[in-house]
Amino acid sequence: MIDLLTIFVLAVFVGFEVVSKVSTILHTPLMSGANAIHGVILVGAILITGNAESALELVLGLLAVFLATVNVVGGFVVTDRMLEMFKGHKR
Amino acid sequence: MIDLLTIFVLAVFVGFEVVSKVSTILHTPLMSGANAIHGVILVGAILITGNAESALELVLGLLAVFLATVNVVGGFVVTDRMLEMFKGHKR
Amino acid sequence: MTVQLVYLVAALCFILALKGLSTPRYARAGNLIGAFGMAIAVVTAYVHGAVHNGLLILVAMALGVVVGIPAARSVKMTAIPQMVALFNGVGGAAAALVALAEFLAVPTSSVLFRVATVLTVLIGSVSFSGSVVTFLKLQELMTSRPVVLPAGQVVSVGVAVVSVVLAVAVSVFPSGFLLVLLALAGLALGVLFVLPVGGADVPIAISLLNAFTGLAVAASGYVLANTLLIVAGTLVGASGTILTRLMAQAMGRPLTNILFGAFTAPALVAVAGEQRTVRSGTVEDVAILLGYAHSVVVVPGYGLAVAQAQHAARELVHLLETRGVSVSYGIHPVAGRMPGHMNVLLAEADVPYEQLKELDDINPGITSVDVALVVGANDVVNPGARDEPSSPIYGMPIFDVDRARAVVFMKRSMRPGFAGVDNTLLYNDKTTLLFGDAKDSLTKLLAALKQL
Amino acid sequence: MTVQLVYLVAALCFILALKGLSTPRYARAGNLIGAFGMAIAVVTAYVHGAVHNGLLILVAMALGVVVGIPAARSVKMTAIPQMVALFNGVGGAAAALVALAEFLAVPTSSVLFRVATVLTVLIGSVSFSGSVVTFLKLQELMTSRPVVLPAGQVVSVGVAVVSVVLAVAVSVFPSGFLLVLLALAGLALGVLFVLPVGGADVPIAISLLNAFTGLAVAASGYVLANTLLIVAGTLVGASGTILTRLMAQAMGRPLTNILFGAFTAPALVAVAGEQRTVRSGTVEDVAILLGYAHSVVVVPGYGLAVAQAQHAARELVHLLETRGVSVSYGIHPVAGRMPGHMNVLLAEADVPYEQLKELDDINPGITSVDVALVVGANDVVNPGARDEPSSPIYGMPIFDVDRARAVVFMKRSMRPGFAGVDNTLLYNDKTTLLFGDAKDSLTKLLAALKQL
Ligand SMILES: NC(=O)c1ccc[n+]([C@@H]2O[C@H](COP(=O)([O-])OP(=O)(O)OC[C@H]3O[C@@H](n4cnc5c(N)ncnc54)[C@H](OP(=O)(O)O)[C@@H]3O)[C@@H](O)[C@H]2O)c1
Ligand SMILES: NC(=O)c1ccc[n+]([C@@H]2O[C@H](COP(=O)([O-])OP(=O)(O)OC[C@H]3O[C@@H](n4cnc5c(N)ncnc54)[C@H](OP(=O)(O)O)[C@@H]3O)[C@@H](O)[C@H]2O)c1
Repeated sequence: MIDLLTIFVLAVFVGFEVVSKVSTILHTPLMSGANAIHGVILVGAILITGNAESALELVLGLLAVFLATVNVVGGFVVTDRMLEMFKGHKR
Repeated sequence: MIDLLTIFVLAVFVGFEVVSKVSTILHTPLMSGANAIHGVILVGAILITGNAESALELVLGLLAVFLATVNVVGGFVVTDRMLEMFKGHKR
Repeated sequence: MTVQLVYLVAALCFILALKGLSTPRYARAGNLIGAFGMAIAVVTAYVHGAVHNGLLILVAMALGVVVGIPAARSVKMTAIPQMVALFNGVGGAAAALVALAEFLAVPTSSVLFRVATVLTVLIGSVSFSGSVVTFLKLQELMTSRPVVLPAGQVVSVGVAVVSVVLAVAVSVFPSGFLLVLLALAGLALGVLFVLPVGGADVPIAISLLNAFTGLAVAASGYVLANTLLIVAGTLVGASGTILTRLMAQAMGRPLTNILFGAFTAPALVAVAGEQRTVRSGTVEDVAILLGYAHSVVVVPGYGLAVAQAQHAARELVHLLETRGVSVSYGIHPVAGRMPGHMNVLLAEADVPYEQLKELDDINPGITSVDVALVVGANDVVNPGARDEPSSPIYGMPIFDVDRARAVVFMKRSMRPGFAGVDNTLLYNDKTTLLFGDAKDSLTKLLAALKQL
Repeated sequence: MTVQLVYLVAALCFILALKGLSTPRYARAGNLIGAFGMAIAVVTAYVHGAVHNGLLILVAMALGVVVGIPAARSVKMTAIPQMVALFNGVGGAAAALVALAEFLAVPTSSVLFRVATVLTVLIGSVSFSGSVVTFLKLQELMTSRPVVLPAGQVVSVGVAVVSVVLAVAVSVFPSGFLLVLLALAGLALGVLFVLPVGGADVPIAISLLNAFTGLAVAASGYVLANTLLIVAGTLVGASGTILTRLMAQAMGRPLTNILFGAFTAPALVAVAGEQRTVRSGTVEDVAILLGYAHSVVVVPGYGLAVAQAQHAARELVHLLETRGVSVSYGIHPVAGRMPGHMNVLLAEADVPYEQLKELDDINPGITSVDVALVVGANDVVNPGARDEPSSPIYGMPIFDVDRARAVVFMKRSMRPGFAGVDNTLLYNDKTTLLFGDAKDSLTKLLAALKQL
């Protein structure tokens, strides 16, 4: 439990530090990239659904899997599309 | 176990990120400040000695307590002395 | 053990992804590393955790792919904000559903577990409904002006109190029914939170909701005792919070004012400007002005995005360059619908990255610029932000185009910009107004220039 | 649980301490926060963990305080590097002892545990003996030149191999005897590692050993399953690594060259310069030169630190200023015995922070400087580093004092600086040499100036 809390605190610092010096140019792709990352809830959704015992759980779980997949796939693809455009123009 | 590894990895990132942009002016105090922090081994030394069961353990533990205390106390005091001098001169 | 190791590697990938995304050079690689981490985590979860219902899960994922990829592929670059909002919303909903399902499966665990469940459900539903409302606003399926309900503040506070009470209740007596009520309260709260946020501030709300979803995912990580969810969710939560603050700073306004401004701000009425004279020019006038200039700065704004005039602008600039005019774009950090949005739009229109200049590149040399061409921008060139302490946007850095030799405004009317503040520059002697939709005007201008 | 919470808070304090120490503004507060975190962690460990031997522990701590505080209080600012080295060494030793004691108590635990033990003991002893040697070098209890033993490289590699074999052996068969052997091998390794490192490079070695101690502490955290030790040790390990790299960068040399340079570099022989003429001046000449200048830049170096001439330099500058000369100090990042060391020394002599200028502040305006007064510095003003790609220090940024109107060097002889590279600037027509100990020369100069 306390280990998880430690992990949480450290992750907060990593998140703060990593993002705190980014230039405004990249705000939009960074937002959408971070957006894709929280789609990792898909892992949780799969684990829940894979162990679902009632029909209700199963339905909720499958819905979560579907939604999380949209988040993950859409997030990474849209970010990549944006960044691809940026890339062509740099030295 | 894996939690401890996760903590390790995150702490590596925090350490890297926090220090990576420091100006050369502060290298010396930063080095000595970090030096003081690893004196936290004092906590380990106290725990070991407090549970020592053989005389050998006790001697090793007490030696560790003594050395670690020197590290902690000396480290923080010397860093503070340095920084105090800096401080007087800034707006 | 190996499963946990894979999750650790995935977490590492996510950190590297965020690091990469903060430097232009490695941004794309960073995103790919993130996608890689996600892929290994999902495959591992499936192989190891999908004890039952394996096929159904695959089907649900396939459906998600079928919906997500085409949406992400086909979305116009001007519509990125609403797309991000939607993806964010579904993520929040997924987190809430996961916590709900887990609670139904094992309702009788420890208090800490229930607290984490309650947080996930509450934050996840706020994030979901809030994101849906931002989507509706940006997609113009509803008004993008701030909506202040009658007694809005009272209602919001009321719903918030109810949520807190329900949250405490569920933490103490595990009850599925109360948890569902809490989810409903969260949905209401999300709507109430976003309604009063006005059009151009919506991106900030999205960014904040993004951070919320991250926190919901982190909390669900406690529920499932899954370190990967904790690390990834927290990363997104923390970076989203910082990003939100950076955006607010780029707009020169405190965050509270952006989110709750509509409740407290005196309704801004644009000072009627009709008494004062403005000079409106013809397309030909402007063509001559531009065609014989030495140096031109183009300042695009929200209106350019709305009119989707980025390609027309690129062509105009190109034509001017072939005539020997030196042209650069002045990109304001908050021009457009989202911070950094103009960069994306112009990059899409194949404008070379090097032509995009920031405030500090343009302003020092502005006095030697012959023409500043303001396309669908307004607030970001309003001298009031610099000179009038009483102005609501005072303090926001602007392009000092009023110090250029001449200014051309392309807009449709005399209406003020997003901030609702009148722009004295419109009445300046230096200024020529070219009324009309930005794309139309640019196209006509192109034609006229070719005649020169 | 509460104990763990205190440890978590302490870990947080350490992170904040490092963050603070990286910004001049919050450095002192940061250090105090770190000390606070340490205090609560130690008190908690004592209250909760000192089941037996409580009194003995207190006595040992009291002894540590009695030794540590006076040492830290009385050390001269020029001797900071060796003090840091000593504190670092005792920390490493403590870590090794803790792991040793724990191993004696519970030798039969898992392999992972033994690996962590082995790492702690090995790294801790390397750090201890290495630090002791750096101390001896810096305190000039032994030569500060690189010491290359006969067949030194072979011996080092041999000891390293033995250490690895012992480490693997202990990880497989738990044996206290082998572990003690490993500790001895580590001690030898530390000595062999630092011996070939030359005088001014020693700070880099200290910084690296600092990172090592951090890692040893982190490994001991695994041994004791204590998260605080893991977090704090890793933080120090990571930040120490980065700091070491930053220092090497500031010197413009790769780290491997600094640490192992003595083995591989062709022994540098300073080109005998006697054929070429130098102009050596009297104190009075230099006093006139300085007294009637408009602007002067003082570039202090290693020699100023050795001569402890910082107070004399401050007085000289003060006198010049009362005469209306505008004076600033040019502080090179690696001037002195330690990166940033000159700043500390001059701050100690009450030189206002604002007068300390970096490379980028001085170089652009250097051509309008009347006199550059180089006090015990050499390499950091050697034009060869800028102009001669064949020079061993090529690439290190320097103060371009050769572009000032006149240069005065204060040094004791024609010997080259630390890098052993001849400095053509000494033979330049612009240059006046004032031979002698820096403190003596400055004091005489002061007297002469007062006569003007
Ligand atoms: N980018 C962000 O992230 C962000 C986030 C939150 C808030 N904001 C705020 O949004 C504002 C952005 O400033 P801005 O200068 O880009 O925009 P603005 O001040 O809102 O002005 C946009 C101008 O474009 C004109 N326009 C709209 N549609 C048009 C069309 N189809 N063709 C031609 N003109 C059109 C409008 O005038 P007409 O109606 O007369 O045509 C309006 O004056 C700032 O106040 C900023 O603080 C930005
Ligand atoms: N600061 C760091 O962290 C660090 C770390 C590693 C390496 N280094 C290296 O150390 C060097 C530092 O450059 P630097 O210009 O400061 O020093 P330097 O190049 O080593 O020159 C110091 C000069 O001071 C003179 N000197 C010594 N004792 C003196 C005394 N008592 N009175 C007057 N003069 C005295 C010496 O000449 P005489 O013998 O003729 O008097 C010598 O030429 C660079 O090569 C740098 O790369 C620095």
